[in-house]
This record gives sequence, C-alpha cells and structure tokens, in this order.
Amino acid sequence: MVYGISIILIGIGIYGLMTQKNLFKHIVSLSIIDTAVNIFIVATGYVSNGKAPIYTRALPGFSPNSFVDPLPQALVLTAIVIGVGTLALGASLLVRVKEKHSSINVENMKGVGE
Amino acid sequence: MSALIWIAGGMMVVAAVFAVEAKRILDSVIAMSALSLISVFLFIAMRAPDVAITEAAVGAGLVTAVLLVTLFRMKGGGDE
Amino acid sequence: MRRLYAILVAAGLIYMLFVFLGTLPLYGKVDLSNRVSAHFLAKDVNSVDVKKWVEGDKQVPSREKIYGRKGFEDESANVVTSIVVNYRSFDTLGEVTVLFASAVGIGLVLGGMKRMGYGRKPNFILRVSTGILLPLIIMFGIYIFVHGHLTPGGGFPGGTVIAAAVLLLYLSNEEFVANMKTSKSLEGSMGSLYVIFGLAGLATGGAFLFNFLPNGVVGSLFSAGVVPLVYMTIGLKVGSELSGVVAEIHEEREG
Amino acid sequence: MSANVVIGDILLAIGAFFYFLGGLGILRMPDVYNRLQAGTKATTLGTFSTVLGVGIAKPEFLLKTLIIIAFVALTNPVGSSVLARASYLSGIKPCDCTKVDEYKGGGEE
Repeated sequence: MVYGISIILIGIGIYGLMTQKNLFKHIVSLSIIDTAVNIFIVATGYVSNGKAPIYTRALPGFSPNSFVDPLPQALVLTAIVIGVGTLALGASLLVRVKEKHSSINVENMKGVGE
Repeated sequence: MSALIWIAGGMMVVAAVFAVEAKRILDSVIAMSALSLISVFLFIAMRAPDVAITEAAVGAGLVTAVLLVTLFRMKGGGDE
Repeated sequence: MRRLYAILVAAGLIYMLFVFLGTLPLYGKVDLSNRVSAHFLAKDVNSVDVKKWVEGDKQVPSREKIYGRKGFEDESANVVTSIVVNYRSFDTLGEVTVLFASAVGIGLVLGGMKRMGYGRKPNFILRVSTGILLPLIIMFGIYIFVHGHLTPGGGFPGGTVIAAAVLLLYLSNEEFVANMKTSKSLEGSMGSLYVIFGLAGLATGGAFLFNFLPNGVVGSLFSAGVVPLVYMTIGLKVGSELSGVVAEIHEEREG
Repeated sequence: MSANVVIGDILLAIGAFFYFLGGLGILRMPDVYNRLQAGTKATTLGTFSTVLGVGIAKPEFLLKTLIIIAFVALTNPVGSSVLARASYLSGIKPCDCTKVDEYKGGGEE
C-alpha cells in the first residue's frame, strides 16, 4: 500500500524532470523523488502491529516480535540530512546560474548552445 | 488506520502533481513543503519516530527556508 | 508531444517498479528473522537462536543481558540510535563528510562579505518574541541530542533544530551576521573529536569506533556507553554545519 | 470508564469543533486577513483543548501537554501576526468592506 504511494510519487518526479524547462522545478522534482525513496525504504522494514524500536520500562512483558525493523530507519535518518545538504548546494548553484546567464529557464539562457 | 494512509497518500500525490505543474515557483515550493509535512504522518504510521522528527525539522523547516531564500535572491526566478 | 513521451516513460517506470515489488515480501509481512537487525534486536550476536526468538520462543534476552552487562554491543534504549552509532558508524562518518563537502561547496559558490538584506524592517512583535523563543529553541535542540539514546531523536534532528534557531535570528534581525570563524572551528573540532573517539576505541577495544565505556542500565541518562558522547559531537557538528549553510546562503558579493 | 477519560473526550470533541470552525472560517471569509484571523484563533483554541484533553485522559502525559500548550501559546500568535504584516507590506489589499485601516504606513513604531 505504502509501496504503491511511493512508486507513484517517484513516477511523478520523473515526469517533472522530463517535462519542466525551469531548473528550479528540477530541484523540486529531485526532492520529491528523495522523499518518495525514503518512504519506500522505511516501508520495507514495517511489521504489522509492530511497535517503535525503543525499549521502555515495560520491557520484561514485551512479546519478542513486537518491534519493526530499525535498520532501514537508521539508513533513512542519514539520507534525509544528506538530502538537505545536496539540495542547498544545488540551490546555491542556481543562484550563480541566474547571475551568469540571466535566467534559469533552459530555453532562455544566454550564452548556452546557439 | 488503513483509510487514513490512503487519504494521506492521495494528498501527497495531489501535492506532488501541483508542485511539478504549478505556474509560479513559489506555489511549487509551498506544495513541496506540504508533501514533506504529510510524509511525516506516514513515517509515524510506520512506527519510525526518529525519521519523523528529522523529516519534520528538515523537510518542512530548513529545506523550505533555503529554497525560499534562494528564490528571493533570484528575484522571483524565471517564471514559466 | 514532450508531455506524452514523459507520461509514457513515467508509466513504464511505475509498471517496472510494480513488477519488481513481486520479489519483495508484502507490506507488513516481513520475516524479521531473515534480517541482520534481528540479531541486534536480540541484543546478542552469538548465543540467541534468532529464528526461534522471533517466532516467540521463550529464550528472550535475559534480564542481565539487557540490564547492565558489558556486551559486545552497547545497550541503549532507542535501537535506531544504537544502530547509527554502533553498527553503521562508518556510514555516519561518511555522511558527516558529505555534509562538510556540501557546506564547503556552498561557501565557495556563494562566498561574499556583505549580508543580504530583505529590505523590510522586522517589527516589534517579532523582535521581542525572538528574544523569548530563541533560548527555548536552542535548549530543545540540545535536549534532543543529549537524550538521543533514550527518546526519539538524536544528533541529526537536534542539529537541524539549532540551525533553525540561527535562521530565526537571520529573519528577525536585519543586521545579524553569524560568526563564521566560530562556526567553522566548532565544526572542525567536533569532526576531529569523532575521529578521536574512534581511535580511542581502536586503542582500547581493538576496533575502530569500538564502544569502550561501561553500558550502565537501560533507560538512565548515563547509559549506552559511547552513544551519548558521539551523538553530542554529531549534534554540535551538524548544527554548526547547517548554521553555516544558512549563513552562507545569506551572503552576497559587493556591488 | 473513569471520570478523567470522559472529561478528556469532551475536551477532544470541543477541540475538534473549533478546528471545524477554523476550516469553515477559511472557506467563508472574504480576504487574507480575515481568513488568517479565523484560522489562527480557532486552531489555537482547538490545539489547547485537544492537547489538554489528551493530558487529562492519560495523566502521565499531563506535564508534557502543559509544556506543549505553553509553546503553542508563544509561537502561534507571533507567526500569524508576522504573516499578516508580510502580506500587508507586499501589497495585498484588504477587502472592500474594511472600514478602518490602522496599519497604514507600515506599522513601524
């Protein structure tokens, strides 16, 4: 179920990357794909009626199969922070592109192609 | 819970389509922020509170702010 | 025409991924005993038979294994932070390096001396409430990464909250400029402190980033060995790094 | 079912009602400022009521919910006032039925 949602979001992101001519929309599309892939990875570790992987005081009474898989969550945790770093780098590159070519639309850039 | 996940997924798909196809870039950034905020609910539904906190702080706060500041620096950026 | 092609390609990709889904177990029906992390949940890598443990056999990790025995893995209440710091610590080191590289890249691309202004003076309400809210936000960020091994949270969200506080300062004060020298030196010293913890583990336990401190009791603040220390360094490093990103994105060149 | 659970449920229902009023106000009000006012006032009270309801129904969370209420009371009005000021300064006109405009001139002190 959540698999389907994330796959459709990936498809929308690919569609945005292919159709849009504005470079800012490319960054937005890449960010959408980022979020969708994170949801997919977390969904691979979900167990029905599982609990969050945190030991509490009520530990001796817990049933062994009650945790969801914590490994994908740990992977996604680092992936999100890397995502904001690379996104900020891309946005700052866009500022330079705008100063140099006076537009961020692929078709209106000055001094490119022709 | 299942119906709530479907509703959240539908809202995410609508927000993603709007973010890709919006005429003004400002609308696109706001729609992307809304998508991140709804994904927080999905993370909580999948019992991942750490990821949910990180996504709420990063996706809805910092990424939106960074993109808006760059948009301000580009003086609106070329609208379509 | 272009949109049609794009829709076709996206639909083909979605179909391909849905076919690929057939190789995965259904949503929510994962067999955890096939996963590596089941060993970690059992808090023991050697003696517990994981297959039987997941099926509900009574050989659950015994009390002294969970409460305060110096094991091979350390015992933090939040399993995710324990995985981030102990199982996948090299990942975290590489992640911090990537973040450093992107911060340096932003500094190189957008470097400048002058601070960009918004052209609007912030009003009285925003300035006064910033003075009240800012200590609370920074305290909340520090709370998140100090208690990372007990409650949901950890170094990454804590650092992000601190960066959000710096962003609030930038928004509410038109003249505010972050001290980049302090930020850079804090970030560099915290990054090298992380490597020093790893080397200390190498010296005492024989492996890089080994957990060399006593574990304590699950649920108390001073437990889980090296996890709180590493998370404090990660939190301060990520916080100063993202604050640097926020500060650099407000810089512009003269003229 | 003990008494505190009943009180908590009543508070939750009141909070949901105020959320509904906020959404109705956003749909029915004529311009940005009225919508902002409706949304902020109604959702602030709704948040207070729902969070306090949770705290009363589960007494072990009461202290945390009080802290959450304090944070919401600090941040929510400031955010809405900044939003209203920014939209005024960027040139969005109030609707025609507005009689008094005390914010003319930018609102500097």
